Amino acid sequence: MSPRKLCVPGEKLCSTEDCIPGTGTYLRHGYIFAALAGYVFRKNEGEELPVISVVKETEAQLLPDVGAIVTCKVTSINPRFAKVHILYVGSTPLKDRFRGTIRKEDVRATEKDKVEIYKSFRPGDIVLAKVISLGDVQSNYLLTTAENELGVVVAHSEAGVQMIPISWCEMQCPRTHGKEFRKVARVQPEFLQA
Amino acid sequence: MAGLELLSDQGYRLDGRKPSELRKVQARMGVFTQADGSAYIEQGNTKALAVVYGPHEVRGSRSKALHDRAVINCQYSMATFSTAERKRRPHGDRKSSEMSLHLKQTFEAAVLTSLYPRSQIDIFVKILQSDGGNYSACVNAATLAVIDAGIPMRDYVCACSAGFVENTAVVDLCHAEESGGGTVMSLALLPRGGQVALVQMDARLHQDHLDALMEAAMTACRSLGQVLDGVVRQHLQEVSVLTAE
Amino acid sequence: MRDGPNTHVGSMMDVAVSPVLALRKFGCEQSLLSRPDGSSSFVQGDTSVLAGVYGPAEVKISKEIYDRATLEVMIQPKVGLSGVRERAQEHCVRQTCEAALLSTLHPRSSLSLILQIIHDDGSLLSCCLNAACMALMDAGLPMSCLFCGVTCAIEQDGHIVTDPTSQQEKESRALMTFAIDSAERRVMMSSTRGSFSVNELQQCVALSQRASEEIFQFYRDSVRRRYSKTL
Amino acid sequence: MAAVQVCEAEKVYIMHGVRDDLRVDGRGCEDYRHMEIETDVVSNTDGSARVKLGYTDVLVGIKAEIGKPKPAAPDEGYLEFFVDCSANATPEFEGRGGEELGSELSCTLYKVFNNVNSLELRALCIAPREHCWVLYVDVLLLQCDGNLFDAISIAIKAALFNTRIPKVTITEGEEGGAELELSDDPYDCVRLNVENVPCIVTLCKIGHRHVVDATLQEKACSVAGLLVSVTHKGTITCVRKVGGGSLEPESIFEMTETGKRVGKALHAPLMKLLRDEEAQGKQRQKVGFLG
Amino acid sequence: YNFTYPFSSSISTANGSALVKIGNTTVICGIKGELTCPPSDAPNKGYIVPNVDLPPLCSSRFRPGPPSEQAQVASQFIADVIDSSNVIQKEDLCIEKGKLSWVLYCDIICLDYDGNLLDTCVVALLAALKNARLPEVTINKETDLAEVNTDKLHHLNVSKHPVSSSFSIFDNTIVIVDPTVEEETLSTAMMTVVTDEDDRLCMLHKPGGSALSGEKLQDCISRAVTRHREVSKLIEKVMDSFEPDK
Amino acid sequence: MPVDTKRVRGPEESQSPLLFLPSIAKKSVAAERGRQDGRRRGQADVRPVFARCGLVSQAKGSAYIEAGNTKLICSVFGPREAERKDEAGASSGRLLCDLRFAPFSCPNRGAWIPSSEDKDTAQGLLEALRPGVRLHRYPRAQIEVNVLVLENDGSALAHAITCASMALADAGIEMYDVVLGCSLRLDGNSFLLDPTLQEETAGEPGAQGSVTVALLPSLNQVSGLQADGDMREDTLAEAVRACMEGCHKLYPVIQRALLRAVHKRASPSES
Repeated sequence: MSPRKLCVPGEKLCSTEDCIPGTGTYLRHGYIFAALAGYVFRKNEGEELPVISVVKETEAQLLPDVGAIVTCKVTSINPRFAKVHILYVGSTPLKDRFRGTIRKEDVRATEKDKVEIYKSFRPGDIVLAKVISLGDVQSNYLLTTAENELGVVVAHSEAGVQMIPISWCEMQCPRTHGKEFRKVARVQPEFLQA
Repeated sequence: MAGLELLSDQGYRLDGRKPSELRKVQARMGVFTQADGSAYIEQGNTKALAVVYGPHEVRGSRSKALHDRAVINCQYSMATFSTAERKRRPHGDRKSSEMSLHLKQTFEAAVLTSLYPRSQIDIFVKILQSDGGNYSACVNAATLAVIDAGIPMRDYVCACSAGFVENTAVVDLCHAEESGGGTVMSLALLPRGGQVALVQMDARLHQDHLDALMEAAMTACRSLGQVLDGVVRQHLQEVSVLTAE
Repeated sequence: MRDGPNTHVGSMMDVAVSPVLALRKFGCEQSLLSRPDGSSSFVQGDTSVLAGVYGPAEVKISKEIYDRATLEVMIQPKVGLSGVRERAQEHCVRQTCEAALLSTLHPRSSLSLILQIIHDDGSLLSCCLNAACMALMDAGLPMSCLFCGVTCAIEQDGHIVTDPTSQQEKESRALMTFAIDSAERRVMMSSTRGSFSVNELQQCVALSQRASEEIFQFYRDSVRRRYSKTL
Repeated sequence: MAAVQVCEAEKVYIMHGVRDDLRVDGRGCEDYRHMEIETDVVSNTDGSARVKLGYTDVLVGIKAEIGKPKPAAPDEGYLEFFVDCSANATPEFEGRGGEELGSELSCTLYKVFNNVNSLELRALCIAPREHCWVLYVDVLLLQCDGNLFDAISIAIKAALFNTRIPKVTITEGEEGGAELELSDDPYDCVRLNVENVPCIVTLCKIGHRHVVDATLQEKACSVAGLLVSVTHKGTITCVRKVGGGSLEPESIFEMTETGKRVGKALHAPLMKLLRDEEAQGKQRQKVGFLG
Repeated sequence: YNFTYPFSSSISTANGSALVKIGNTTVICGIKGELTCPPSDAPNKGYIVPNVDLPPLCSSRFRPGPPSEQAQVASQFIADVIDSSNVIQKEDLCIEKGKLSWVLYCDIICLDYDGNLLDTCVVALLAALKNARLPEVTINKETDLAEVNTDKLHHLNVSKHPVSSSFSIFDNTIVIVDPTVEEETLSTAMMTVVTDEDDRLCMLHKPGGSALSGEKLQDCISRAVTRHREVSKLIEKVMDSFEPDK
Repeated sequence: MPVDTKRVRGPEESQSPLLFLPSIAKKSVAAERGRQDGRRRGQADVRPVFARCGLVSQAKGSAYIEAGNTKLICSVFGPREAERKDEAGASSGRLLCDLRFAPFSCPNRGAWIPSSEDKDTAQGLLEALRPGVRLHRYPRAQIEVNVLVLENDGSALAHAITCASMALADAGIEMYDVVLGCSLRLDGNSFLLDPTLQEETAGEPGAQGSVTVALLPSLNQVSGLQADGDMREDTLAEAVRACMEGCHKLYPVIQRALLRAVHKRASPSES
């Protein structure tokens, strides 16, 4: 493969007439500039013009954004909401922890009024959730699990054993056979790769 | 008492006042435009500024809010150049915190806080020049500022200091008299009802003298009240003339 | 503080004076303060430390650990502010306590241990450890084992002294403090000063392990005495 | 800093106005607001001044104390600055809220004023390496509506003009050490030469033009500004870029040019005013805050 | 073992300096000598004041502000190592008894924190002390003032060469030498052994954590002794390579 | 003065041996025609710069720069959750700068506690960097820049700016442009570009001035400007231009260092 082109922030890449700006670039006075130090990519995506983007070694670290699917760990619960630490955005691990909140109303899509937090999550659970808002001045990221694919993916029973989901709202401990309530996620195959 | 002769043989004080005589009081309301209420007062050489913000939403943690009345938030500070010896910090030391607390207590007694539940009223006072009676100057300035802000009060709060020199009660002490080592009492009074909002006294005093001292301080507060009343009426007149035009 | 409250529950106990193993008189009193959840005062000769434990209580969010309790240790010197030396001692005491405490039983809560030095006449760190252990016990916190502190000093001529006074400490060539656990008499903590040979170290460890027997026996006696009264 | 919220429409309005050299309050781009200056307002100080610039209101008090010269400059006295962003100005400054801004301001003031070019620091020296005068310049913000630097610098200049430092005589003490004796006579004092003391002009870039003496609203429309301190001769002693944006080199040159012109013009009337006020002497009715 | 790379870097503003990298952990030590009065209780001694700083620069776990507990503990540790090992005879730092002595400020700053801080600091301190050079100071008999001659520089007399070895202990079973930050946080206890060239121990520092049996303890000590040889050889080699061109 | 209880304390007072030096006649820099290190006056003659990225393993991005004897290291953390939350932080990120001088970085030992000058320098750094960073891409987050001056031999702020912007680029933070810093000493009528500490402090007071410029080179925007000392307006303009020229000289070096760092990391798989 021919050596790829490298660039540093502020480098003029091309005019908007040649390419469509992609990630890691920005527009100014009709030209596309690099915003990152990295490799320059041009890719044709069926449009008339190729998309130009700048990529560092891996995907540039993104912040949890509205609509992103995040993996998080429950840190504490109370009757109104569960507090979580966001660990992954998509499949990118975050270097620093971000805090999020799952409110009672956002746990399930149906029968919202019957949801009880302590029957949905327990501290230490690993949960798949979606960002619905960046939150306001006081609050953290607001997350939701109100989809079939979202909810608890890994949970440990009181005996300390990883539990097996047995229904959409229950998990069972393989050692004690005790059942515990959870908002269980139907894990999509694409998330099972790891 | 060593050193200075605080009371001459003829019964006059260092600055020539009689024991029950106040210093010259000058005051003005509405000195600033951005604050909701503001006032400036000079009591002799003591000069104080007060501003009032509010009532507004409770700032900081919401848990401070009271469901049935307003929170009074006071901060007392002194300009670094206000004293003969330069101060290192304008506020935050123990004495200022104590003074802030006293002001808060005084105005909680006077302002009709129950009219503004879940809100906050800020009273910030600043001593520009200090020559005794800082507390009273602050209270008087703050009263005018609260009135300027249009916040309802039970009554004016007037404060005055009083001390005991050679068995005579003297009022409105200046710095030299305050530091003479005798007893100093600060008293804040709602003059019309005659209720005492705050009394504070340091050093020791014989119980028999207390009544005399209180009486002297209360009389002084009442006369201060009249002065303040005059200032308010004057201010209102000026404002109404302006608005009438 | 030692002769303060009238409810003198603690006891004084003489330890048999053997040529090598000589601990000073020690005494202890538990539950002498009413505000903390657990308290103790521990006396070794003239060295005396007062300990108080608060918790489990609510924890500041910034210090919250989601699967166990947060332990804070503060050592207050007799006079003045605590400095770097105290901080290092706090660190040692804290990690020792953390290893003994079953802190996973109180997740997201805080435990604080305050050690007030009443008088320092040598073997201070070991006295702090002993006071801490008694106070934790008094607070009723679950622990996997007990621990005790022993200080040994090696004198200029190579003679080893246990539980030295500050005069002996000053004249010594090396000084070591160990924390010994009650389960298997192993070394939980060690802090040393001065240089010494490997052999000397081993002698000191062995000596401390022997001394720990006596201290644990003393723990047992004083706790037994206390509960025999309340029951 | 105390900021105001300005919506997009307001921003556009202000920017269009600036383009046409007409600002919200009717001023041109290089005009100052109405300014009031009064000196000698606090009697406990050695020099003081109060400046009102629009709604911005600052009080400066100067106290002279005897201290030890800095080892780097043994034959000079020095100035110390402290800016007290009091809660009077805005409730945000309550407690420690104003400290950050205060230390930032005092740091810049130190750079601008504490050098030999602006003030004769040597005159503040009493005995090299041993004693010198330390001028504590304490700035009190009473109300702020933008352009703090300009108002403060003018107030400091006025207060320095007003400052009177008692004369000191050094006598040989009994044990050989030098003893300092302060003169009691209030008229036996040293004045400072304030001629070279600079004034600060803050320029805010709004759209393609720049304005002096911006109000808080105007400041909210500008991404970057330039702070220029100018002496009466028109020399520039200090430049700082302020704000979060960047500037084109050309506009920097334009802005310094304006700053110099405006700043130079500021000095003469200021000095005249101060001299006039002093000439009135005792007869002057002190207004203070009662006016 | 992670390998140890000491570098003697030249910070020309310091009297002595060293940059040391063990694995990823990087530490810089700068020594500055100043003149002061000797302590009143020991008029023939000088001062050595070590301080370890863990700035937010070196890892995201440290916040700006006053030194964290860990930094304070490390400072105290280094101070104890200096005292216990007699790396410098404090008597050497005295210039005139009761009047003037050196105070050596040894400021150790961590630039990259990836575990095993203490070992790195001790190596950095030793290397910096070895390349530190102080100007000659004499007291002028007439004026009673100190006179400094920057043309004559003297090395310090480093009498002992302490080397520290840290171990991460996992429940009295596994012992890891030279742990990374990840290993440190997962371990149940830490232990640091400081030895000098005569194979004597200067420090056995085990701040709590899970208990350790006598055999394991002995094992650690003997590993520390072997490590001492390796490290001191390395330091000497590096110092030699720097010396000629000065 | 309050006692610092969180550090090992030394004696109450101590003096730097430099104070006891027999006072040598201060060599005036102005007297010489050239400069001590052989560079020429009035020319865009910067010191040789050595720059590297990615030295601090624990940081998101880091850089080290050495210009003559001035040595700086910088690390960048984030974007991480903002600590302080207010209205402004919700829509765009916050940039935090911390700059410190190591105690041994100057001829006289500095204190650990940051002085107001350190804070002032940090503020200058922040103002210079902020226009270069696309902060609106990082809502509710903060990016931390930590600079440590290991040795200060003049122009510390200018190099801190360059070093910090390299570390930001190394951390993969989106930027409009790299930010380059350059400073200049005005000595009488001539310029000394990229001055050493000696040049910064020497000379007659009164005829001296110093200028520091931060430049976004490809956009040709000045993001930071600090100038002190008596100067005429045209001198200032000239000085700013000279600094900009100095920045442009620096640009290729920085560019190369950044590209090297990108190259060193595994190249991304085609996506």
